[in-house]
Amino acid sequence: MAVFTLLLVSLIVFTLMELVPGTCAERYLAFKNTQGSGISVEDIQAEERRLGLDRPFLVRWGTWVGNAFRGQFGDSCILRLNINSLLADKFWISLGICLTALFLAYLIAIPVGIIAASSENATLNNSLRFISYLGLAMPNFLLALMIMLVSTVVWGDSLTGLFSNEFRDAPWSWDKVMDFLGRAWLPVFVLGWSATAFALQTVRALMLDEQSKLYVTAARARGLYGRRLLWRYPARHALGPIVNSLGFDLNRIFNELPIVALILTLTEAGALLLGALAQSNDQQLAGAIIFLLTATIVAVNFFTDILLALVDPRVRRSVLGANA
Amino acid sequence: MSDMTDQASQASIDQRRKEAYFTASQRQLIWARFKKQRAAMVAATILMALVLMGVFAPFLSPYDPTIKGRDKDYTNGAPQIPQFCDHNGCSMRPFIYGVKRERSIQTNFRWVTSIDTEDRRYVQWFVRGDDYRLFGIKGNIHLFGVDKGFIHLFGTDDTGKDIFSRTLHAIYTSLAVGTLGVLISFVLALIIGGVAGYYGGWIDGVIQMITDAFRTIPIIPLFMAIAAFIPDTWSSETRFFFISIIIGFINWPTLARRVRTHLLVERTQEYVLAAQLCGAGPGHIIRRHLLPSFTSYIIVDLVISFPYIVLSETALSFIGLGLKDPVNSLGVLLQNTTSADVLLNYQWYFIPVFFFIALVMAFVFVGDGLRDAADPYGGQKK
Amino acid sequence: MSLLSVKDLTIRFRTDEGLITAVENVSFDIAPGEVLGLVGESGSGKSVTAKALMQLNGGNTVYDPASKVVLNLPDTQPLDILSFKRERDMGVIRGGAISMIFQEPMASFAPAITIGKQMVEQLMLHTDMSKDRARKHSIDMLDRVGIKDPDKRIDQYAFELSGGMRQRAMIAMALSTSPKLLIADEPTTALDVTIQAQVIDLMKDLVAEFGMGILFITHDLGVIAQTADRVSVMYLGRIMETGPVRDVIRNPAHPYTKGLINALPKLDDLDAPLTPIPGDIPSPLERPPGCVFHTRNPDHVPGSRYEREVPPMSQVSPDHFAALFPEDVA
Amino acid sequence: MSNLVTVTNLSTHYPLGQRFFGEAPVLKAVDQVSLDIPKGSFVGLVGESGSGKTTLGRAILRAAPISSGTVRYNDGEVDYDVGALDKAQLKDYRTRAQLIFQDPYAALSPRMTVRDIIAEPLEVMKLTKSREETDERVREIAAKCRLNLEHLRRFPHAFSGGQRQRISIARALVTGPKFVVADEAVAALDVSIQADILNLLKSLQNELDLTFLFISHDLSVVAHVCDHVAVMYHGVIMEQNETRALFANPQHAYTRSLLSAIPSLDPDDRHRAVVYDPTA
Repeated sequence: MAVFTLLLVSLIVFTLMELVPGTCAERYLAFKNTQGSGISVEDIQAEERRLGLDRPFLVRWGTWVGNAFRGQFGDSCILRLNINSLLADKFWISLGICLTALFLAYLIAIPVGIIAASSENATLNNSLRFISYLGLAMPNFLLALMIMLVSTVVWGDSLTGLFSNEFRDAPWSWDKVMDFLGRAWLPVFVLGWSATAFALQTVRALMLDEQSKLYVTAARARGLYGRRLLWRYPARHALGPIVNSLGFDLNRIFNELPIVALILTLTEAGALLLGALAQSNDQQLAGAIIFLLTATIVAVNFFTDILLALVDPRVRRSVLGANA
Repeated sequence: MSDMTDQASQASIDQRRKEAYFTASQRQLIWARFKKQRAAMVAATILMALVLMGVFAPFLSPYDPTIKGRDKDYTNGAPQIPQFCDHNGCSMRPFIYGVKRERSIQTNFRWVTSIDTEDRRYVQWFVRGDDYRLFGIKGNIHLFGVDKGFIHLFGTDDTGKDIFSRTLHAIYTSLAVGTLGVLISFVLALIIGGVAGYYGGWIDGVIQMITDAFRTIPIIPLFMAIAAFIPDTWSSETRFFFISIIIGFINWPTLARRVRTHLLVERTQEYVLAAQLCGAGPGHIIRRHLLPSFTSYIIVDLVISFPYIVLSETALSFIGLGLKDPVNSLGVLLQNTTSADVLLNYQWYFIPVFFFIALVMAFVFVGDGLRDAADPYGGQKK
Repeated sequence: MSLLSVKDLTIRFRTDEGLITAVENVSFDIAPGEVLGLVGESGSGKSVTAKALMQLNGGNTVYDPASKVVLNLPDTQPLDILSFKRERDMGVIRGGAISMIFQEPMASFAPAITIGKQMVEQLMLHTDMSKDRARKHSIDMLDRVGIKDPDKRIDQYAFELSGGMRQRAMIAMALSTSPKLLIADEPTTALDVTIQAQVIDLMKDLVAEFGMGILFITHDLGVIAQTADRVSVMYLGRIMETGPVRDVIRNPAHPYTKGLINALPKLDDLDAPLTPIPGDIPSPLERPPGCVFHTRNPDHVPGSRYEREVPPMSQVSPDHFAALFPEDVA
Repeated sequence: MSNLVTVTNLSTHYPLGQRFFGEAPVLKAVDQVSLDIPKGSFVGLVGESGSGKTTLGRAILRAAPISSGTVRYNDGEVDYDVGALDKAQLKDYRTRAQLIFQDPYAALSPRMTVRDIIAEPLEVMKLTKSREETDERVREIAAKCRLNLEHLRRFPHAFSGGQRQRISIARALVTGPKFVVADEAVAALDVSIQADILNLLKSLQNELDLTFLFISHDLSVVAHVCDHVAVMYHGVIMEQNETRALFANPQHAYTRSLLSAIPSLDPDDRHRAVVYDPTA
């Protein structure tokens, strides 16, 4: 199932990449042109043959997907570098940042959402609602901007980038890691900000829904109360849908990543994508990045499905069949 | 005796009130419930004000928001707040001060703007100014202006464009992109979700799979990829439509799922079977029963999706892939705030940010209020 | 001394349409080992009354300050239930001294927790049993309510059992802590007739065995006739008639009770006409003044004091009372 | 007396989900059922949940699939094989056979006024020529169902269960059907209202010359209104007979179990229910 989704997604992505005017060959040679070497129509055709661009659409898609599943994305169109080596660290770092943001968002949202849903304190509820709406309404690039500007004014360092200058190209070392951590909190915070607002909404709505169910009243009628009741009954049953929403939340974070990356001039995948697109029209690279991002989400969805089956016997039963 | 008539009239008022409740359509009931939510009502008022400001932007704003309406003598100028009194005494008519721009040896040969407190410029109502079209009608009357020179309530930007005028026009553009985007995604959602929900079975299964696949792709990076290929030669209108279409595409899977779920639930309701047993065909059932049964939910969904659409537009414009100057959208205005220089020296660039936040928040609150009001179980919640 | 004593219970709900009265001046007593039936149609407030005994109504509930619900347990001071403000205080009573079974057994078990875990949890909360003993006791209880293979069933989830089985498990759980009072809120309504009959038989056996007091709530007079010792008939939040079940069913005094019995199809006389009670149950927004039933009473004389004054509970025979003015008690 | 509806060996099977391996199991909702419904009769169909009584009733109206067997409808004017109707015939059949639902809350479109709900069958099937004629018919049938004519402008949310059921009945009868399936028509109603609706159905039967298939889980209700009763269990009819005969002398063990399960109104008659064991 997960593989199938991925195939479908790759087809969509690949088709859209193809729809973009101009082929890789044309673009590379046009790029070369600007560098002073004269290129003719024959050169383009030769280059297209060399890259296999003259083959039918489906064959090219098949090859691309086949390679992609093996983790081979070929060479970048313009930079002529292997995409794998181009992405490597950068992809993992950005993935790490996104996942951390997601993790932190839920770490905050779950307890706060549960408390908000179970509390009858109107002031608390309204203020939480307001804060989370503010989180929704204030796009995180604005937030990033504000923090950056403030820090520029206060510390004279814009906190942009993931590494200080002296570490940017240095090999990994303890100091570099510390430096990284010292700077990574900002993108994590910015990305986590709206993710938390979203997660808070989800958790609160789900909890309210569960709490109105009869089994909670029945559990109260058996003498359970307070935190014990809350965590064992509604919270536990709301967990399933929360887990279910993880994949799509990651999607949302990925959506915001390039924008935040742009402001904070992070050189990881998102900004690379932007660069690939905006400056050099590099569809090979863009396709690889989107494929990787989607594959991550599919993988997260796959794991949440398994997790869900572990948490909820009803799901387990429908997955394993009635006899299990 | 009068006591009796009092009672009688009281009873008849009660009776009329009850009758009004009983004959109230679903829409009236939702409105009645919506009215009780203070936060949502405040948000709705703000939203209405913003929408009106957007729609009547050409009339309300004193100048053309593009380079045509620039004030060459007041670039990066601070906001000018009309006042009634100063050290020279008060006036019935609000006024602002005139500005002088000069370059001399004293200023190190840089342009320096100074305020001349002796030069009062009085605010005028309904002044003639730049030409504009509103609902296809040509006009050049603006709500206010000053008798000589320019007035900039929110200051000007680096080319002297009036930020107040730009903000109003930007609200209009953002709303227009949003509306168009919502419409596009809604049409897509209605067709795709409608087919899935009405037919169910394997058709539904296949459509669901495709929708889910679409939901998995991080759409903004993907469309950044596409938007990057917009030729610079495109006119601003083409760009506008293209961005709207992209935004419509971003939003359809969520809406399509809602449409499908509503349809799947409503399709099995007994009143649908009752209509079928009356010999009603699918067309009649969809028109008379299914659509009315969930229009209110769909409207709520649309309102709720609006802020995300505005946000998407802003985000795309912000990174320079969406709308660009001279078209004015909130995203374009926010983009202007990116430099540290702005924070340090020209804080008034941030004024549109507040309008943007207010717009999105108003939408979120109104959507939330509508959702509560349309919830059939809302009234029964204990 | 009675086990439970309810006095002048008045319950209102805050809603969008204003304060709605759900229960008004309801009083009754339950002796140890006695089954009190509470009959009423929809909107009569019987479930609200039941939930009030354990303070289970939602946050928008307003209890009238004059309302008293007193639980008399052996060896302790009388407990004024409505005076408990903290969940912690109620926790001791709920599931311990008073247990409740609900109309929908499916919805009253948490779907993702096994039946056994929920039973053990309750036992450990209210008794000092060890986990193993609690589990053994639970299996024993499941066996006693007639569930086959109780040691297997205990590790199953509610959705894996049939409807009748679930209700049995619910009863087993409710009785596992040996409560002094059992509140059964329409325990058989959602079940098929044959299953209903089995559950009723089971409850009769359990009353004989455990000897707890039961408040049995239903809309079905037949079920009451089969299970209760005494019955109270409710209409629109008020008690219309109360007394020993034989007296009330054979010699109903209140026109509402009479109407209910006449409206019921009876198997032993197929030719008897069915006489409906005229009119419809008014919505809670339009509670009639005076006697709430006067708008539907076929024998109502327009202009009589029932339109304005609330009739008192008048004695019909020893232990048998009806909400009528004394001159109307035949 | 001729039969209005004749059901012969009718089966309705539903596939139970999809399986990757092996044949998909089927649910035999109705299995080889034969039932005669004489003209002008009030036939009761009794069974517990899952007995297939609702499916049978809907299959007769062609609102549930017919897997095998036939349903014949013959009112003297037309003679239909219900399983093999063409489009025009089906439309005509819809005016002749109608359904009353159990849940008076789910069966009425919440966004339509009572007048529109009742008028819908007329408008859909174009049985009336003008709006005045439609309104005339609606008022006529509403009066017969004892609905307050001033209430026709109201929406369903303004009505109580009993009133809603009367609206539901008016809608079913507005086209002048000969045959009506009442599916648990009183199950969701309070006792005091239930008798009212039962009496209404009875009087409408006499007045409009209707034939009823009355589906219910409640034997005592069926005993009071029906002249024939069929008892259904797991998709099969166990026993059918004239009402008095069936109650006086139940033949099938399941019928006896059902009868004994009805709680008696006599507090002194506290017998235990007979448990039916299908394997015995």
